[in-house]
Amino acid sequence: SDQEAAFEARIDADGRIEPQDWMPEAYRKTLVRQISQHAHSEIVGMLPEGNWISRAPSLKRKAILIAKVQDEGGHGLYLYSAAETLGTSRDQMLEGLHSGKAKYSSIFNYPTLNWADVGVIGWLVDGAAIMNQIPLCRCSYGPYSRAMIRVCKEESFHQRQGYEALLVMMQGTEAQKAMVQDAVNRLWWKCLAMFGPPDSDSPHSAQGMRWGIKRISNDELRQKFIDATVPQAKVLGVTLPDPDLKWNEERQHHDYGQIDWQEFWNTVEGNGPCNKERLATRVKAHNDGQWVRDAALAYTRKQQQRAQKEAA
Amino acid sequence: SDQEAAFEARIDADGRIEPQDWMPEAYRKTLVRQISQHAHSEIVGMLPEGNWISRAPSLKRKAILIAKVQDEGGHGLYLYSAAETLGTSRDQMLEGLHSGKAKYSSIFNYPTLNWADVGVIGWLVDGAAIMNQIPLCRCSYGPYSRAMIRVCKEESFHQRQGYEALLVMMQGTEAQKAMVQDAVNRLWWKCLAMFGPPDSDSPHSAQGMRWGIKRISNDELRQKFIDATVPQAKVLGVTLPDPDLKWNEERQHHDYGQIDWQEFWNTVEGNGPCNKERLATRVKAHNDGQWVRDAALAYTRKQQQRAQKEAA
Amino acid sequence: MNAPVDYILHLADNAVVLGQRNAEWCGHGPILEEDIALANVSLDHIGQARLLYQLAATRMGGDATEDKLAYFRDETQFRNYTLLELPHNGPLVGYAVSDRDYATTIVRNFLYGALMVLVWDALEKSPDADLAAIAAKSLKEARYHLHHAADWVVRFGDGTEESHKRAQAAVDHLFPYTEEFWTSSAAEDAAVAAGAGADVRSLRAAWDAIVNETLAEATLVRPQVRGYVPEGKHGRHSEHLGYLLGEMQGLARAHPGATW
Amino acid sequence: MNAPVDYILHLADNAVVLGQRNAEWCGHGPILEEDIALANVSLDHIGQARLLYQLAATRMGGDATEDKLAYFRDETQFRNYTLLELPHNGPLVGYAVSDRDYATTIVRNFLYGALMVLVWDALEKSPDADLAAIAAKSLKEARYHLHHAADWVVRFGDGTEESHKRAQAAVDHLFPYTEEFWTSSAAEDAAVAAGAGADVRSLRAAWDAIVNETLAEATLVRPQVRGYVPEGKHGRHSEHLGYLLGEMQGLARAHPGATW
Repeated sequence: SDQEAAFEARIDADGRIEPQDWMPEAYRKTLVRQISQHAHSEIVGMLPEGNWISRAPSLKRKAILIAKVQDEGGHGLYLYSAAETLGTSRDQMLEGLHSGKAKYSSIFNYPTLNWADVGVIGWLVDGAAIMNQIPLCRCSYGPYSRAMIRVCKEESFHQRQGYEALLVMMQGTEAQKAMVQDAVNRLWWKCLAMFGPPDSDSPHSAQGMRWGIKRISNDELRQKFIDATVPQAKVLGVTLPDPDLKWNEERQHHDYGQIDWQEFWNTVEGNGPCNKERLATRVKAHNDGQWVRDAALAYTRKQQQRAQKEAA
Repeated sequence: SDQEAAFEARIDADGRIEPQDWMPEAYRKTLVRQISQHAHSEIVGMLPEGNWISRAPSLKRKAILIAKVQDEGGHGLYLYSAAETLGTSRDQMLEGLHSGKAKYSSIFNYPTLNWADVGVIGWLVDGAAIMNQIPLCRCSYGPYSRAMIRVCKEESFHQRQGYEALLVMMQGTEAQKAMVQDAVNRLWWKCLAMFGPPDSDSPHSAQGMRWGIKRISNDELRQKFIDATVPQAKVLGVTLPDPDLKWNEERQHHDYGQIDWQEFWNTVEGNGPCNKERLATRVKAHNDGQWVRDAALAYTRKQQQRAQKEAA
Repeated sequence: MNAPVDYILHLADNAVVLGQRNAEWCGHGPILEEDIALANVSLDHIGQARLLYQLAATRMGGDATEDKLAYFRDETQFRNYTLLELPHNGPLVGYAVSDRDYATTIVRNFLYGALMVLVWDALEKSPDADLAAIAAKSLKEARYHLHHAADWVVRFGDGTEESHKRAQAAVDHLFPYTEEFWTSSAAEDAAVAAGAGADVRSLRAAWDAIVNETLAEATLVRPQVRGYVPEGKHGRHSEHLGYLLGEMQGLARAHPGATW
Repeated sequence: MNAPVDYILHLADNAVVLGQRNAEWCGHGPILEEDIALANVSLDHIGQARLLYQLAATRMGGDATEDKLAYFRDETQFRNYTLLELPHNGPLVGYAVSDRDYATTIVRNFLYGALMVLVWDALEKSPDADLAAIAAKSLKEARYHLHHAADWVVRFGDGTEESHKRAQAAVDHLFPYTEEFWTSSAAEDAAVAAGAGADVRSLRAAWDAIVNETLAEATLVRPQVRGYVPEGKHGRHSEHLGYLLGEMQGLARAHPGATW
């Protein structure tokens, strides 16, 4: 069709598709799935870090952490808005999350077990997320690409804050250093898995590349992340828990060990250490909040009726 | 009537009235009120001390405290049983507590604010309770008098334990000593009020004396308590927070200052610092436990039906 | 002409304790926008607390710091209103677990916010220039907090039957704790005497007006209050503050020499 | 022939953590008799923990004491099963407040009790005479705990529709955590190698029999379990233990030199 041709031409020219533009159903569906999954990740991602707000060891760190978790809520908000431009309501998306149909980033199904986890999430988890997300700033769908520009900017700020917090801890007591190393040991491999399965096993990538929704392959991004992180770890003074990790002069990249994909899929399928807790917590918050949302709606309706009466 | 004469004769002879014996309605009512009030006090009294179980500073003290709070539950249990012999069910009594109709000892409407409160409750609150209760071991109603013998024995043990815990703290750090003094400061006057209003204002006493339900007046008991406590406080090394407290050679008793009866009545009437919390907590525990009690009942019925079917 | 340190600590403790409480909603709010709003309110309070503790620490000298004051003072040294340390539910003892009730959270923020717009407004004119500067910043925040909370009080009161019931229960539960606002404390008296503090009792009529107007719009009834008056600002708290501080201070205290 | 200290600590940590959890019902039980029963179960566990920590402290020598081991070890040093540190509710993150669910409490006590009657029975015959003596005492207690919990599991499962639903939900929630029982740890392997510990994996069939029989009587379904296996006994816990220990250890740690 003409519409289809126009769409394809726009994509080929690296132009932006906007909400009012015609788009193929598959493109729309893929985007809704990806954007809502991303939004859910922001919302669920508030929980592992939120776990340490009440116990933050200084007021400065407490304020930074609250602000960070708040930013994640904000990201969720504008990602839900971006997805809504594709004709899916926030309620529909939440229903997908709460019923377990929609996914979110598996990294948030691991527990935060010491204060350094907060810093390591900033440094490594947000770092990996940024690697994944920067290409999306050039994504073909306008609202998503604009949302991602804002998200990436704030995430970079969080990453630097996380790294800075770890630097301070690594200059501190033995106990503080041990916390950082413990957190890195637990989270490193999970971060590498965040880039998704190896390119050889990755199902959606080809079409996503074609549509400019995905622009760099999983393995390429993973390699980029590792290469960027190794020198940062050295400066920090932590050991990345991979005996196979070393510079390959020939490839001009770091070699690295085997990721435990079985564990990854276990967690993706809902059987990680915290999947049930994270989801049940979101569902409970939503259900507990029903009366609040009902009240707001009822009040708005009453106000409208009163306004109509006065007008009449 | 003959019954009445027999009852009066038994009372006069300092004999015991038993459940199957005839008794005047007023006697029955007074006893139910007093025994259930006492049972409620045990149950509500579990809360202020229970507040410190999770935070007890040593495993030994934790075990002692759990055992003590458990004993209070036990006292509640046999006091409810004693009251049930008078034809009132535990459910009826709990309904009285939960609706606010029945009272419990006002002392439990004050908060426990540091660990020493646990020791001071043992030493002073249980001490005052024992003073009040020892005469009841000779109460005219058999089941109540027998229950009180058991209660008093265990309370004396608790009192010694509380005092011993304070002795250890008073030989400890400055912070520990300060905790003990702080707890004594907050609780001393409330304990004096536990003996009830001055004899001049005390409404039920005359009839209670006649029936052998009450045997010593409020003021006499209060004086006895003060005289017993002053030397204990000296050994402990704490100051009782009453500048007027001093030995009166002539009376051969200690003089003491004015009790704040307005504050006492405030609390009795439901407006003390913790009345609402204590009561709401009991109501919540009861309501939350409804499904458990329902399940037990349903299971018992099913078992009975099965037994009947097999028999048939 | 400077406000006494104890007075600044009273203001700081109020801010940090309520900041801590409001942050407990983070990730658990009834709607994403409220999750963000509550985090914002919390952040403002933590920010106020930091400035106030810093000011107090500077004036105390020695090795006092913002974090020493927030993390290494015991319960009896905290001078916050009892109202602010209560958990987000109805009247239940500290170790009776219960869900968070958003009505309680909002009504508390409303009752305290109505006070603080007046207190900061008065302190903005304090001759204690440092305190006046903090007040000027905090006043803007308090206005937003009050606005946010009052909006919801009205929605709850004039919303559904259930929201009305919950809001009225929260009002009934929390109102008695506001009596503490109007009692005197040595720190406040000294601040007023120095001409540097706000005389809270002189603000009572204005507070009543704000509160009564919103309650009326919300069709909620202001309860009669009598009996016990809380004494948190004298360091005698409810059973709840111990749990709150235990959680807040635990990690910092486990590493007394550490920098974070 | 003595059991290694790490193994004794694993047993002690199990006991103290579950003792702490069960005591949280004190004053809040569904019926007075259960309040008392749960306190009793808790008391038994605290008693077991004391004996085990005392034994460990004696063998460690130096300044180790029962309370140093219980109060001054950090989360990563605790070697209890993750199952035992979970709060009394369904799957919720640590800072999501929720009410206590008695079904969760009872099902946990049942699953752990079924294990411990077997473990203590094996340890009663240990050549480590001190440990054997503790086991003999603990076995009697564990039998009561199992009996008490199993009775309620049956009542819940075969009681009302609601109690059945709650019991099944608790079983579904908690069962995956029992997988940790059957994994190996250095401390357990060393104890078994020394001939002084119980080889838990050899008890699996017996545990299955106890559990399956009661679940069948209760008309409850044993869920399929796969995926993540908890690692509490390796010192990698859930997000819940930090809160539990923070509350339990806070006061003792605030007064490090004190005697109580």
